[in-house]
Parts: sequence; C-alpha cells; structure tokens
Amino acid sequence: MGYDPQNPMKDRITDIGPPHYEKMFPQVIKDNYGKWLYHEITRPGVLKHVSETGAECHTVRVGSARLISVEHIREVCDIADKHCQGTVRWTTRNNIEFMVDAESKVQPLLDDLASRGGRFPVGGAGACVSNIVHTQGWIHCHTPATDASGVVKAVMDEIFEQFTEMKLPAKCKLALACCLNMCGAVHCSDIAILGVHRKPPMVDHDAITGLCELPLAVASCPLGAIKPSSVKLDDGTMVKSVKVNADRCMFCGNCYTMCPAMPLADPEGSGIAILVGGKVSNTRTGPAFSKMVVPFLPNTPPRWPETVAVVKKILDTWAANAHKYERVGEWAERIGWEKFFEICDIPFTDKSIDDYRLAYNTWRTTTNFKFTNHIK
Amino acid sequence: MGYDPQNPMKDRITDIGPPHYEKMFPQVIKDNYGKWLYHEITRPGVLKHVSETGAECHTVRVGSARLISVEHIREVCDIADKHCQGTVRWTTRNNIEFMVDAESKVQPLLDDLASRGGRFPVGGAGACVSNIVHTQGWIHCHTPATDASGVVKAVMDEIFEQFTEMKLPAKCKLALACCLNMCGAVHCSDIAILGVHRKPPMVDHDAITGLCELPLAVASCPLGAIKPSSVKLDDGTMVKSVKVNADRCMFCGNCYTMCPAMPLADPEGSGIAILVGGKVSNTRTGPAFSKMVVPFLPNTPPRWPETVAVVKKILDTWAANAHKYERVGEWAERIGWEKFFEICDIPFTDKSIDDYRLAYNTWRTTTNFKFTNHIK
Amino acid sequence: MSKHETPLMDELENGPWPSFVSDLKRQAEKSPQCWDIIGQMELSFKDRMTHWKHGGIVGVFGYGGGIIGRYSDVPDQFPGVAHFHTVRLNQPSSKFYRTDLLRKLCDLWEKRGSGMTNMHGSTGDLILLGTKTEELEPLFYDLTHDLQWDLGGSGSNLRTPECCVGKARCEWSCFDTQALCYGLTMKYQDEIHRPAFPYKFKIKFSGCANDCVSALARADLSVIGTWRDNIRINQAEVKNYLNGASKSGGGAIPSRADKFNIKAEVLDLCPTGCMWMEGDTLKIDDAECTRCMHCLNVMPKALRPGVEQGASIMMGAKAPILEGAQLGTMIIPFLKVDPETEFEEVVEIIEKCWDYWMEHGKNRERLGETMQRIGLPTFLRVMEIEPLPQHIKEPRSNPYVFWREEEVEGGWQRDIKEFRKKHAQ
Amino acid sequence: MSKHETPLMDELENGPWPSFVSDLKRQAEKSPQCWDIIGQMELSFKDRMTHWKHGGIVGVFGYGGGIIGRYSDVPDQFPGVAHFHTVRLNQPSSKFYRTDLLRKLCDLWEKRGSGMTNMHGSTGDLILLGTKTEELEPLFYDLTHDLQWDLGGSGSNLRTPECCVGKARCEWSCFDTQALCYGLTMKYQDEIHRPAFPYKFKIKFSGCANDCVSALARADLSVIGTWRDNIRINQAEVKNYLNGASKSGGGAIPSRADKFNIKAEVLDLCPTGCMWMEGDTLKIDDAECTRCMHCLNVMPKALRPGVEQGASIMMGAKAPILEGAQLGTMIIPFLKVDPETEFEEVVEIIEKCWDYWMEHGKNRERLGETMQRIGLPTFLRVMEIEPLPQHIKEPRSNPYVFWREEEVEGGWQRDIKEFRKKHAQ
Amino acid sequence: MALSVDELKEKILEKALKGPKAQLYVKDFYACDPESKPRVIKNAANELVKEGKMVFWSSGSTTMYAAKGRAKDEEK
Ligand code: SRM
Ligand code: SRM
Ligand code: SRM
Ligand code: SRM
Ligand code: SF4
Ligand code: SF4
Ligand code: SF4
Ligand code: SF4
Ligand code: SF4
Ligand code: SF4
Ligand code: SF4
Ligand code: SF4
Repeated sequence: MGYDPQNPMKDRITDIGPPHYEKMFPQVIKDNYGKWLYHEITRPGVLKHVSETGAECHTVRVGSARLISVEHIREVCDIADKHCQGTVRWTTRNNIEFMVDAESKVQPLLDDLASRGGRFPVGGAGACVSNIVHTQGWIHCHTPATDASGVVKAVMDEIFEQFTEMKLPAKCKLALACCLNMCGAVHCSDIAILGVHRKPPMVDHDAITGLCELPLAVASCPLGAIKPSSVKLDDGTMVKSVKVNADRCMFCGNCYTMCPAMPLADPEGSGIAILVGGKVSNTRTGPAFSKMVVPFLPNTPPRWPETVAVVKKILDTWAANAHKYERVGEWAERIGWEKFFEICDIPFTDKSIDDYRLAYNTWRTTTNFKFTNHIK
Repeated sequence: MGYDPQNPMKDRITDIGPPHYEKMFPQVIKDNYGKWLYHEITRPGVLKHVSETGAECHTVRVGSARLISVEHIREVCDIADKHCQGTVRWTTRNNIEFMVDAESKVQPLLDDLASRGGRFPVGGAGACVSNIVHTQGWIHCHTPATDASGVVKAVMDEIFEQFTEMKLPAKCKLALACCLNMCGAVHCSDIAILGVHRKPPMVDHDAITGLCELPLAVASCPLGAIKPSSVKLDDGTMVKSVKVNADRCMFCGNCYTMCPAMPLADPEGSGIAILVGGKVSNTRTGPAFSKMVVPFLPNTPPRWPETVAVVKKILDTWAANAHKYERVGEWAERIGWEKFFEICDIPFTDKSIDDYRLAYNTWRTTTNFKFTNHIK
Repeated sequence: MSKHETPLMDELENGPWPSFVSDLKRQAEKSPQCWDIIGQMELSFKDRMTHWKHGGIVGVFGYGGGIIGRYSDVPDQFPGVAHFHTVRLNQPSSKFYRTDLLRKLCDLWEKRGSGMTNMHGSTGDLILLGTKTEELEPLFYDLTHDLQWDLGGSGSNLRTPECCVGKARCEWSCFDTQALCYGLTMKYQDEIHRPAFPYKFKIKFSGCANDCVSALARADLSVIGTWRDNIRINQAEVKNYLNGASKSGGGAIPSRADKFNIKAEVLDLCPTGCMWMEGDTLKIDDAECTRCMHCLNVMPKALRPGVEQGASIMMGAKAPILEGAQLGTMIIPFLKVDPETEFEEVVEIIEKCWDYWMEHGKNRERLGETMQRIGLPTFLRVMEIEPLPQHIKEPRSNPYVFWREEEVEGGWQRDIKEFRKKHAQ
Repeated sequence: MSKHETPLMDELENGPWPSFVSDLKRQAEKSPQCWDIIGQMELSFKDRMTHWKHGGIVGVFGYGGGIIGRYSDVPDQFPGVAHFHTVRLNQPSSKFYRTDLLRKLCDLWEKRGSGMTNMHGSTGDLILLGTKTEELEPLFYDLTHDLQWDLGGSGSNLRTPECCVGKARCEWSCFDTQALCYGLTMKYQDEIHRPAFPYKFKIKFSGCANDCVSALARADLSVIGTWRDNIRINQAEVKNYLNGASKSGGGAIPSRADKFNIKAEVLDLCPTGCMWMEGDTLKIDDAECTRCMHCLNVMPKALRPGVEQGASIMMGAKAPILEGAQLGTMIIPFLKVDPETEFEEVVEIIEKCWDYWMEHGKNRERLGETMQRIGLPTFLRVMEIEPLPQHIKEPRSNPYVFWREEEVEGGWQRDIKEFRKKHAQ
Repeated sequence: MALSVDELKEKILEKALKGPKAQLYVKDFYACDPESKPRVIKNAANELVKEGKMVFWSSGSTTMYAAKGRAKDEEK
C-alpha cells in the first residue's frame, strides 16, 4: 500500500487535524484536568503542581536546542518511557517537560537526565532565563540577517547558569529573530537579538522578470522606494525591471520577501541589533514592546562575542539592580532609560531615537530627566 | 503735534519694544529680586513671599473677567495707588495682583476690595480653581464655535467658591477655547471647554474668487477633502470654485481660516466639547494632553447649563475622590478612565475613541481593566 | 553527501548548552544528508550569509499551506540539501505527546526527510525540517493514513492555533484552552489548509493574563482568560506566607526570598492599590482589581481566580512588518467561553471579523493594519460592538471627531444664501 | 450707536463672578460704541453664532504684525463696531505695571478705540479690543511717542515672548526670566514686527519646572529653569514640617492638611523614589532626582533648588491644528543662561533653528511639525546637537533604522554578478 | 444575481489564464462576480486547485493563485 504516484487521489485523507490532545495526556494530567490548586518550584527546573484531589504532578523541565534530530527525540522517548509512562510535552519556549506523579520519581529522573552527557540540562523555571525563543536563520530561511541556532548556542553557553539556577529578580525572556519579520515574540521580549540588514537591495535585472511580478515588488515597499524602470542588460536587450532609491530605504526586506531578485543580505551590512524591555504578560503593567538599545553588532560566527557580551552585560546589570519581580522593562522605566544606557555602559546613538511612524510619542516632552555621563 | 496723516513717516518711531520691566516693579520686588526664600498662602488669595533680607511681599490676587474696560483698569489703578505705591501686576491666568510690603497693609487692602460691589473677588491661589484661561469667542473672533466670555461667566458663577476658597486636592486649571485652534492651553488643562463645529463648510460660490485664493483653500485641508471644481452660479455663469467631500471632513475649520467663503459655524452644528486631565507642570508626572470625555454639548446662551453641569460634576467628583496633590489627570489615570466615566456619570461614546493620527497608542492593549456599569 | 571540513560548526560542539551541531552529526549517521546541512551551514558561517533561496509552489496537492519550499543556492556543493522544504505539522493542543506516536513520526521522517526537526516552530507547529519535493506526497499519505496527523498552516491561511498548558497543568486557567484550541482547529480545517484571507491570520489562547503563549504579541485574535467576580482568598494560607511556611512565587525567586514582605511584594506592587491588610487578614477591593495576576503569582496557595470565569478577546497583534508592531487591542472585555454551545460566542466574533476583513482588507494587510486604517470606532461598528471605555487606555486628546451626518441636528445641508441673509460677506 | 434691547446679555450681570456685561455698560457711558458691542453680542447669543468677518490687510505702516483686522457682518445694525480691529501691545515682562503708565494707556484707548481691553491675550500681549482702521496710525504714533510702547506680534512673525514672574517674586526661578525675555524681545524687534518665518513662532520662559507660563504646551521654543547639583535642604525646617510648625505647600491645601505625613506626601510621591528619612533627617539621592519640583512645592521652606542653575530648552510645542498637538520636546537638557554674555548660548540655538526652519519649513508648518516631518535624529543633526538619551522618553521600538551609506562598512554599492557567483539564482 | 459556482469557476480560470497578471491574490478574483461573497469566491478558486487547473504559489507568508504552468516556479 502507501502512496501511489500513479493514482495520487486514491484514498486521500485531508483535513483531519492534529491528534486529539486528550489522548496525549499523562494519566495524572487527565485525572486532574481543571482541578489544579497551586504549584511550587521545588528546585531549579522542577515544578510541583498539587490538585484538589491531592494528586501531584512533578514536572522536570529540560533545555533543548529546538533544532533537534529524530535521534534526539527517540532519546526523549526513551526517557519518557522509562519514567513517565510514555508521555512528554514541549513548552511554548521549546523546552521539554517530563512529568511524573510522585515526588519519589523525581530524583531517578534527574539522575537519568544528568547521565546523558549534557544533552538534557534541567532548568528554565522560576526567576531564570529560559530557553531563547528563536527562528531559522541560516539553517533554513532565505531572508536572515544573522543566524539563529548558532547565536543562541553561543549566548546560552555563556549564560548557562542563568538557565539552570534561579538567581534573577524575575523571569527574563530572551528571543532571537533573524530578520525584521520577527518570527516569534522578539518585539515583546526582555532581551531580544534581532538580525538587521543595512544595505539596500540589489536588483538582479537579468533574472527579475523570471522570478517575480514587478508590480508586486514595487508595491511591497512601504516607503515607496522602489520604482519601475527599464534597464539595458549586458547583452544590450532592454528589460523591464525596478530601481531602488537607496536614500529612502529602511532595510526592512519586504521587497525581498516578495521578490527573490532583490537580495539585501551582506557580510558587512547585515548583523545584529539588541532590543530590551518588552514583555507580554499583564502582570502589574501591560504588555510592552522591546526597545532598540544597540542598533548594530557585526556577524562574527561561530561565537558572536560582541552580541554575547552585550546580552550578558544587560542581564547582569539588571540582575544586580532590579527589585524583586521587576522585569527588565519595568526596571528600565523605573530608573529611566538615560540611566539604563549609563549603567549598562551602552553607547547612545541617534539610531535609538525613533523616526518612523508614531515616533513623536517616544520623544521626551518633560523637563524631568536624570543627569548622566552623557551630559557634558 | 501728534500723528500727521499728510506726513505719516514724520518722526516715526518703531521697534522700541515694551516698557522695561524693572521700571514697573514695586519697590519690594526691586529690592529683593532673586532673593526670595519661601512663600506661604496665608489665606485664600493671599500669598506671602519672604526674602533672605527679611523683607516680605504680600500679594492679594483678584479675579478678573479679562475682557475689561479702561474704566475698570482705572479703578484698579485707584486701588494700586492707594495701597501699593502705584504698582500692580497681572498673572499668566489674567488675575490681578496687588502687592504690599507689610502684613499690616493686607487687611485694609482686602477691605477696600470687598467694598467694591463684587468687582474684585479675592482668590485663585493654592488648591483652587483659578481664573479660566480663555479666548475671544463671539466678542471678537471670526471662527468660534461657541462664545468665550459668556461661557466663562456662567461657569465661574457656578463654581465661584472654588475660586475664593482652597478646598480642592490640588490646583485645577480650567481653560476655554472657542474653536479647534485652541488659543491658550486648552490642550493641556485639567478641565477644558472647547468650541467644536460639526457641519462641513458651506462654499459661497458667488463670492469665493473675490475672497480667497482657491489653491490655498484646497491646500488648507489636512485630509484632502477640498477639491477644485467648476460651479454654475444662479445667473448661469460658470466659476471656478471648490467642493467639499463632507464624509472626509473632520470640522477642523482650517479651510475657513484660509478662506472666508467657507463658513462652518451653525447654531445646531456648533457647540462645546469637554476635555479633561491635561497638565503642563512637570510635578511628579510630565505635561499631558487633555482628553475628550464629552464630544458635544449644545450652545445654550446665556448660561450654557449643560456645560456648566458637566464641568461642576467633574470638578466635584474629582474633589471628593482624589488624593492630596493629585491633579485631575493623575487621578483619572490612577483609577482608570473606565472608572472616571462611571463615577462622573458621563456617557461613553465612540467619539472618545481616537481615530486620528497616532490613534493606536490610545487603544487598550492589555487585558487589565476594571469592570464598570458599561459592561453588561 | 559526504562529510565536510567544518571547523566553525565544530566549535559549537563546545559549551554546556545542548549542541545542535553534535545532534546533526549524530543524525548524520542515519541521514547522511545531514552532512550537507552542516556543510552548507559552515559555508554560511564563513560567508556570513544564508545560502537558501525562495520556495515557490511546492506543497501537497490541494493544500495552500503547511509546506515551506526551500532550495539551496549552492546545490552542487551540497546536493543533499538541494531541495530542503519544511513540513509544518499541526501540533496537538498544548504539545503533550505519547511516545508511541512520536516514535512513529521519527521513523517516518527519517525515511522521508532529513531527520531534523524543530520542536516547535514559533507559531506552534511541529516542524519537519528539510525534504525533497518528491517526498512530500508520500510523506503526507503516510502521515494521514498511519499517524492520523495533518499539516498546519502557512501562507495567507489561518495559521495553526496554539494554546498554553492551561487546565491540563495550571491552576489559573479561566477557560478550557485546549478544548477551544482544538475545537476551532477542527472547525476551521479548510481555512488552515487553503488560503482564505488577504494575509495570514493567527489565533492563540492563554488561560489567564500571564499569557504563557504570548498571544497578545503574536495573534491576530487572542483569547485570554479572566474572571469577573472576586479573587478567592484562603486566609489561612495568607498567614502561611506571612509566617514563612509558604514561599512567595512558589519558590520561584529564592535568591531574594529573605523574609516575605507582603506590603513590599504584593500590596505596593498591585497596580491599582486595591489590596490592604487588616491585621493579618488580606483584603481586596475587587471592584478596583484589574486581574493583572501579580498577587496570585506571588501567593499561589492563598489566592485563586474568581469563579465567574471567562475571557477577554483582543485583536490585531502582529510583528513590525510593515507599519510597526501592534499588541492585541481589547475588543470584548468579557465573554463566557462555553464548550456546551460549541463556543458559539467566540465563533460568531471570529467569523464576523473574517467576513469584514476578507472583503475590505487589502492584500497582505494584517487584521491589525486594517483596524488601524479604518480606525477603532469604525471597526467596532463593523463588529456590532458597543463602544466601551474598556476599549481604550485613554480618551482621544485631539479634537478631530468624524461626526456622521445623521448624528448632527438638521443634517449637513445648509443654504449659503440663507446664511448670507444674516451674515453679510 | 444706541442702547439695544439685550435681555440675554443682561442675564450675565447676575452671579458673583465679575460681569463683563456690567463692565461694558459702565464703559459705554464714555465709549458709546460699547452699546453696539453689547448689541452685536446679544445677536450672537440669539443666533448662537459669531457676527464677525475676517480681517484682511489692516495694520500699521511697515509692520506685518500687531493688529488683527475685524469687521462686523451686521454693520448696519451696529455701526459702532463696523470696524473692530484689535491692537496687540507687547506687555512688559511678567506684566508688572505702574499706574501712571496704565492711566495714560486708558486715556489713549478711550480716545482712539472702544475702551475695551483684554488683560491679557493668551500669548501675553496687552490687547486693545476694537477700533477703526483710521485710528490705527494715530494710535500707534501716540503709543510710541507718548508711552514709549510698541506693538507685539501676530501673523507669521515671532510672537511676543512671555515669561513667568520668576526672580521678581518667586523663590524657585533658576534663571532670570525677565532679563532673558526682555533681552530677546529687544534683540528680535524686527522678527516680532515683520513676518520672517513659514508660520508663527512663540518663545516662553519659565523659571522652573512648575512652568507657570505653560511654555511646554504653547511655545515653539521654551526655556525652563533647572539645576544640576543638589537640592538644598534645610534640615531644621524639615523638622518644622514634621512637627506641624510649617504647613505643607505653604498652606495651599488646607482642606487636607490634618497632619503632615512626609512619607505619603513627599517620599512616596517623588517620581523617582530618591528620597528617604534617616530618623528625622531627610535624605535625597540627587543623582536620581529629575527635579520635578514636587518636594520643593510641598516643603518650600525646607527645600531649595541647587546652586548650579540653568535651563532646559524644549522645542516644538503647539496646539492641535493640524497634525495634533505637541508638547515641547527636549533639545538641550542643560544650559547656563548667562546675562553677562547677552545670552549668547540661547541666541545661538534660536538662530540655528530659525535658519533651518526658514529654509526648510513648509508654508504654515510650525517648527514642531517640521521636526516631526524630518524626524528628531535629523533635526538634532541639523542643530549640531549630540544625540542623548535625555532626548527621548524611551528608545525606538520599531526596527526601522535609516542608516546612511557612510555608516555602513563597504558602502552600498555591490555587484550582483559577484553575488551570484556565490549564490545561484 | 450571483453567478453559479460553475460560472464563477469559469470566470476565475479565464482571468488566471488570460489576465495580464500571472499570479493573483484571491482578492483579484472578487471582481469576477461582485455579487458573490468573498468566501464563495475563495471556495470556487480552491476547487479549481483541487481540480488541478490552478496552483497555489506561496512565499511562505503569502499565498497567490496561478493557472497551472503560469506560476513563477523554481523547478521548471
Ligand atoms: C510551561 C509554560 C506554558 C506552556 O504552555 O508551555 C508556562 C508555565 C508556567 N507559567 Fe508561564 N509558562 C510558559 C511561558 C510563558 C510565557 C511565554 C514565553 O515565555 O514566551 C510568558 C509571557 C512572557 C512575557 O511576559 O514576556 C509567561 C509568563 C508567566 C508569568 C508572568 C511573569 C511576569 O513576571 O510577568 C507567570 C507568573 C510568574 O512567573 O510568577 C507565569 C507562570 C507560570 C506557571 C507558574 C503557571 C502555573 O501555575 O503552572 C508555570 C510555571 C512557570 C515557570 O516555569 O516558572 N508565566 N510564561 C511556558 C514555559 C516556557 C518555558 O519553557 O520557559
Ligand atoms: C502668579 C503665577 C505666575 C505668573 O507669572 O503670573 C504663579 C505663581 C505661583 N505658582 Fe504657578 N503661577 C501661575 C501660573 C501657573 C501655571 C500656568 C497656568 O495656570 O496657566 C502653572 C502650570 C499649569 C499646569 O500645570 O497645568 C502653574 C503651576 C504651578 C505649580 C504646579 C502645580 C501642580 O500641582 O502641578 C506650582 C506648585 C504648587 O502649586 O505647589 C506653582 C506655584 C506657584 C507659586 C507658589 C510659586 C511661588 O513660590 O511664588 C506661586 C503662587 C501659587 C499659587 O497661586 O497658588 N505653580 N502655575 C501664575 C498665577 C496664575 C493665576 O492667576 O492663577
Ligand atoms: C518557521 C517560522 C520561524 C521558526 O523558526 O519558528 C517562521 C518562518 C518564516 N516566517 Fe514567520 N515564521 C514563524 C512564526 C512567525 C511568528 C510567530 C508566531 O506565529 O507566533 C511571527 C510573528 C507574529 C506575526 O505573525 O506577526 C512571524 C512573522 C513573520 C512575518 C511578519 C508578518 C507581519 O505581518 O509582521 C513574515 C513576513 C511576511 O509575512 O511577509 C514572516 C515570514 C516567514 C517566512 C515564511 C519567510 C518569508 O519572508 O516568506 C519564514 C519561512 C522560514 C523557513 O525557511 O521556514 N513571518 N512568523 C515560524 C513558523 C513555524 C510554525 O508554523 O510554527
Ligand atoms: C487673541 C488670541 C486669543 C485670546 O483671546 O487671547 C488669539 C486669537 C486668534 N488666534 Fe490664536 N490667539 C491667541 C493665542 C494663541 C495661543 C496661545 C499662546 O500663544 O500661548 C495658541 C496656542 C499655542 C500655539 O500657538 O500653538 C493659539 C493658536 C492658534 C492657532 C493654531 C495654531 C497651531 O499651529 O496649532 C490659530 C490658527 C492658525 O494659526 O491658523 C490661531 C489663530 C488665531 C486667530 C488669528 C484667528 C485665525 O484663525 O486667524 C485669532 C484672532 C482672534 C481675534 O479676533 O483677535 N491661534 N493662539 C491670543 C493672542 C493674544 C496675544 O497676542 O496675547
Ligand atoms: S525571522 Fe526572518 S529570517 Fe528568521 S525565520 Fe523569520 S522570516 Fe526567516
Ligand atoms: S528593504 Fe524595505 S524599504 Fe528598502 S527597498 Fe526593500 S521594501 Fe523598500
Ligand atoms: S480659539 Fe478659535 S475662535 Fe477662539 S479666539 Fe482662537 S481662533 Fe478665535
Ligand atoms: S473643516 Fe477641516 S477637514 Fe473639513 S473641509 Fe475644512 S479643512 Fe478640511
Ligand atoms: S497563561 Fe495562565 S493559565 Fe495558561 S499556563 Fe500560563 S499561567 Fe497558566
Ligand atoms: S490581580 Fe493585580 S490588580 Fe488585582 S488585586 Fe492582584 S495585584 Fe491587584
Ligand atoms: S515657573 Fe517656577 S520660577 Fe516661575 S513663577 Fe512658577 S514656580 Fe516660580
Ligand atoms: S524634585 Fe521631584 S524627583 Fe527630585 S527629589 Fe523632589 S520629588 Fe523627587
């Protein structure tokens, strides 16, 4: 049986959706669905949920590279079979959760995980840095300005103990997106690493008509920087193409999304910006956008030391100075952004001053400010 | 001597500027310029400033209609001559200040003022409503949507004791502007009364070419609602004129400012909006814009009872509920605008929801809100 | 497909965080094309650039979503990844898995693809990373027949809905996130698999205002649990926090846990200041509470959401391309979410919104951008929702009200000649 | 010019607030045209509409400002106000007057105009309200010759600068508001009297952040006093507040003055939380203070501004027409304001800004609108001011940076053919 | 009167085959019958895909329609 290329429609099944969630539940989850009373974090990476039935669910959270092989998944399954009656889950930040229904089962599970050559670091709960939400980068996408998995590995290696321990004032949510499309919640993260281009698109006149619809390319530019134009190719033929007014370009890459003949990535032009102070939860204050504090750092694989250093510096400065429960953005707002730049030792540039739409709302319209080393 | 119409340039003096301020100073002001140490408000409307020299300046502040006659000014001069060595000043809110250099001179001054048939109410200092900053209205301007002096008189009569006493939690700054040009600080006042139009301009085709430059009229509209158009007059002649796309009009009146042939005022269409919660000082929080809470109240001269009632209701509700030092806007922000509408008993309408530029910033982007009687 | 020299990649096998490079190498033993993944990545590390090209029309027959086409721009050097399409599988709600199913999937993907995955994609899909065009149909066949598992969304489709762990393992969930997520996923299979809209549309569900699925940042429509009565207080447990028997935040912030200070940690941080102590009894003025979750988070044993539970519906969140990012805007402050009625109320709102957006949204205009373009008052009118102060953070500060003719006494038609009788030119 | 029936106007003679109607009637005894003012106002009250028309070109010879022309649209009914132009006199700084000067002005205005005034106009001018075209030149002659007094601004001119009472009678003024206001007024007589700009330009001066002249809301350029060292604390006076000998706010809020609570009234309301008590000694961490004035306002006897005084310069405030209102934006956080150097530093900033705006501002575009159009980074570049975090409330949240070619390594010129060698189509 | 599904499909296909644009947004088909609701038009277009007469073209983020053979196709 199986798929028959001669008869592709035979027995075709469509629109059946995903497996039903209930069938996937561990028994203790099924039995206590909607009955949970409270939780505790008994040690880093280990949650204990207690039900009104008295039942307990102990969750061991484990870091994951997200980009994982089926071999790795099979190993996860081995662990789950051994300790968790064949069930496991992934979190919304790409960590793996092993759940057991009794306190006594926790230590054997932890021991097992620890025995597996560092492939299953326990952590990511409570006041810590959890996994870095990230995207494809050079492993799969066509528009990235930086890599994803590589940068994440470099950063997580450096701040590893912030994952395995709970030494921070609050949760700190890190995210990476490899281009301005910002697949993920980079725009609302405590610390965000963002791939940015800085050179306007080239136009591949030889290929453009074959690769894309010109009107779509023209329409794609939010700033009207792309105009139709006739171009003479090397062989003398005139073709319809487009031209880019580089001075109006803000390097958003939307043209390349719509038209493969307009690449913008560049070894020197593309790199990383750092944004901080976003959040999504409604705790105390509502959700907030991350704000750009470093407009550009170079792409320096395999370890991106400049990026790693800035992230660590911000993390450490926040950790040392914030109040309990205070997210990065709440802290920066409390001390004032001018102080943030000063104590994080981040040079201030005009790139952090908004000049896009709604920009006026971010300008300082009060005489209230703190003197910092910026003022001579 | 004097002006000679035959010889207008003779002895002409220009660009001499205003009288020098120093020559206008009372002696105690001159002597203690820059030396003031502190002040007290010894009773409503009476300030006492103490200098490092030990000198004292006692200021009695007096309400004024702003629209005043030279006869009234002469009376002011009489008082100043009698008590203040011939000096007097006006405040930035159009109150009159009589200054004396000794405590003993205050009571005689107050007695004199009280004897003048209510023309010189003492007050307007400390936690009170001071004079209402306002504009021309029907007494002088060509674009008003409501009157100024009349409305101010009606409101001040009603809340008079908030001027003569200090019973509020903080200062409350009222302002009125008779059209969207907002001459004054209506856009940043605790409670603002604003004249608004609601009918698009008529076009006086008979007169337009004589009265204004058509391209200026067309360019004046920020929303491009005015287009050139040819029109046939009653006598059959075709003239160049303009037409207004009423659906795009937001009644700003800018066209009328530029072109007298496009009047918008209307007995039913024009009236009053109430805005609240603005401030200018940087105390605690920075300056803030007033926000529109009542989009329209009718013009009902001579006493504008609807407007007076809303202003009084807001003032009383704030006075009863705010913390000490809390300006109207600080209070509304603290309790939440949904509560503001509820406890001030002001119907909420979609007109309070911004749909102009930067509008998105005013939408609620958090799940944090209070349940009020608005939610069924 | 041979092993390449990859010194830069190899560097990333060092360090404590799990190494995707080591993992790739392990998989390469079974799936040799993984050597070419590593090889092309190495080249990208050297060139500091991606080596992938656009995708185009690849997909499974009849579906407009679920597959992202991808081709190498250096296929001669790395033939193993000349084609490298991804397959988005619709994850089970909340991402619980049984290992038997997962193992079947592993086998299938080793057979039909690179053996590499993302667990999970940012939208929530289980992503199978990299296969050839000719493998797509057989893969799909086996997936649907053997695993009873379907693809998720991509393109101008409804994207795979996603929810937080909710009632499955959280004490705060105010509605059944899985049931709603699954219910709508099944109801809208057509919209997920075939393009229906001017652009992508994302729906996410969080059981409470902590928003563990980041819906408010990422979903065109988000459903966020809340309650409308009073926080349930267990005063005995309050005392346990006061006397140190229970740890604040369930022990989440041990480094700063000297002694629990209810004033500093709860009362003073409550954004509305609606909590106070009377002796060691905690009082809450619930009418002032905005249900921000802070106090429940700090004292999970003592405080629980009220019993009259439901959800707020927010619309229009998205990433910055192109007008700038938007957070979800409040559209329905409170709604019961009732599985009994097959979530009728939610469905009605979704479809009313789609109907309008399908007709009036511009190409590649996200819902939030449409809302910005037409304005919130108009959007509410379209949605037949009464304007509420809860829709806004603050009232407008500009005076530019677009009155409609029917709202103004006497309408807009006036006679300039009549006017001139009273007002000379 | 006869008395009219004015029942509506007459109503406004009732009530405790000074009645402009009674005042008009009093003046009418000497200036009969006031009857026509009352008459036309009565008609406006009846019609619920203004009866004034645009002004046009009236003015005094050689001046482009200072007079606002005005004509009645019912001149036959009210011939006394057929012409009704206003004259804006440049007020003395801070609006102190000697009565001898005022009396002269009263006499002059009774002779040459309606006898009605506004003390003062919203910009700060002393406004003489209503006269005929033929009176303007004689009035101007007498004004300049007999009173040595000149007109203020209107139109696309520099408008009459205005300042708070400042050092004349306030303990908080951090620079000499009158001296600067008067100095610039004299320096820029030409700009005040003759149009110079794309649109009006307003300058206002407040001695401290209380901003008693509302500069931050209304002035294209505002100068607001501040200091950069430490608040001066008189600890003995602090104790007097604590023990009730001194009243908070100098007694400004007697209704809520039970007992002074320094924690609730000062420490907790300090926006930066930089104040605390050590016993009954008040401490301030001045590095964290934003000089918002709250604590000084509450304890005027105990706290004074620091001694290293100067001002912040903010630009671009304006009313909403047309892009929406703007508050002043921080341009220079701190500047010494030095009368010795004839305010050189301030003058330099003003003129740099004018130079740019005169060249690049569009017609009828206020400075703030120009700033919005070109963006703050560009404006700072034009002004040759180093970008500072003090210029913003918060950094940008969108990622749309307009890099300039010279800032990017290797520039923007690239060769697609070279690119294609490494990246096949 | 709105067109029947078959009439609609015919018009859509004609536009996809002969129109100036090779790739179209679903919105571009709305003009084929102003009387039909967007959902109806979308369903008709999707049916043409099922019948193999049209194909989906997807950038990953954006989906368009093309008559079979007219799309910008990498593998051609
Ligand atoms: C497992 C997970 C839900 C899921 O469906 O997978 C989850 C689970 C819990 N979250 Fe969460 N959150 C999860 C992602 C999130 C996210 C989304 C994200 O990280 O992208 C958020 C919003 C992010 C933001 O605000 O930027 C989130 C904001 C919170 C908060 C609010 C924290 C705050 O200070 O604002 C709490 C409350 C708390 O921590 O006190 C919370 C609390 C919790 C609790 C305590 C809920 C409970 O009673 O079980 C769970 C354990 C917390 C912990 O790990 O410390 N959860 N939580 C997610 C784990 C991700 C991970 O692997 O690290
Ligand atoms: C006389 C005057 C200055 C002038 O040059 O004419 C003045 C004088 C004083 N102001 Fe003012 N302010 C004057 C207009 C203003 C304005 C502008 C306005 O009203 O249009 C403001 C900003 C308005 C705003 O924020 O919306 C203003 C905001 C303040 C504040 C901040 C109040 C706050 O709570 O935000 C203070 C401090 C205070 O009251 O504690 C203050 C304090 C003072 C002090 C105490 C300063 C001093 O030590 O002498 C003076 C007496 C206050 C009083 O009357 O209670 N003054 N003050 C103005 C009197 C106007 C009047 O007749 O009512
Ligand atoms: C695979 C994934 C990243 C990942 O590694 O996890 C992804 C990958 C792509 N996204 Fe995304 N997006 C992914 C989740 C997101 C999210 C997060 C979410 O859905 O919660 C966002 C932000 C939320 C939002 O939708 O606004 C997101 C915002 C974008 C955007 C910007 C859209 C906007 O309106 O602002 C684009 C660009 C576009 O649509 O043209 C985009 C476009 C793309 C494209 C299709 C590239 C393109 O320009 O056409 C990427 C294909 C990469 C590839 O090679 O596979 N992707 N994208 C995520 C989907 C996996 C999954 O199905 O689970
Ligand atoms: C007389 C005065 C109102 C008053 O009763 O006090 C006034 C009266 C007029 N203003 Fe004003 N403005 C007056 C201060 C203001 C202020 C307050 C200020 O200067 O501090 C503002 C707000 C601040 C600002 O400039 O933004 C103000 C903002 C406007 C505007 C809106 C300008 C804008 O850019 O937003 C206009 C409309 C325009 O310029 O086209 C305007 C226009 C006008 C005109 C000339 C009417 C017009 O459309 O041409 C008014 C003439 C009235 C008349 O019959 O005399 N007036 N105008 C004030 C000047 C008196 C004086 O010189 O002391
Ligand atoms: S963020 Fe950009 S580069 Fe990265 S996966 Fe998304 S679309 Fe691709
Ligand atoms: S990168 Fe963005 S701004 Fe630049 S040309 Fe392309 S679409 Fe336009
Ligand atoms: S607010 Fe409008 S109507 Fe009133 S004086 Fe100013 S311009 Fe004239
Ligand atoms: S009132 Fe304003 S919006 Fe209306 S036509 Fe005139 S200029 Fe345009
Ligand atoms: S969003 Fe709320 S209900 Fe859902 S997992 Fe997070 S804390 Fe629990
Ligand atoms: S949920 Fe938030 S607002 Fe409500 S009582 Fe708790 S902390 Fe206060
Ligand atoms: S602004 Fe400051 S210095 Fe000027 S009068 Fe007001 S309080 Fe005094
Ligand atoms: S001036 Fe304001 S910020 Fe500074 S100490 Fe006083 S209250 Fe605090």
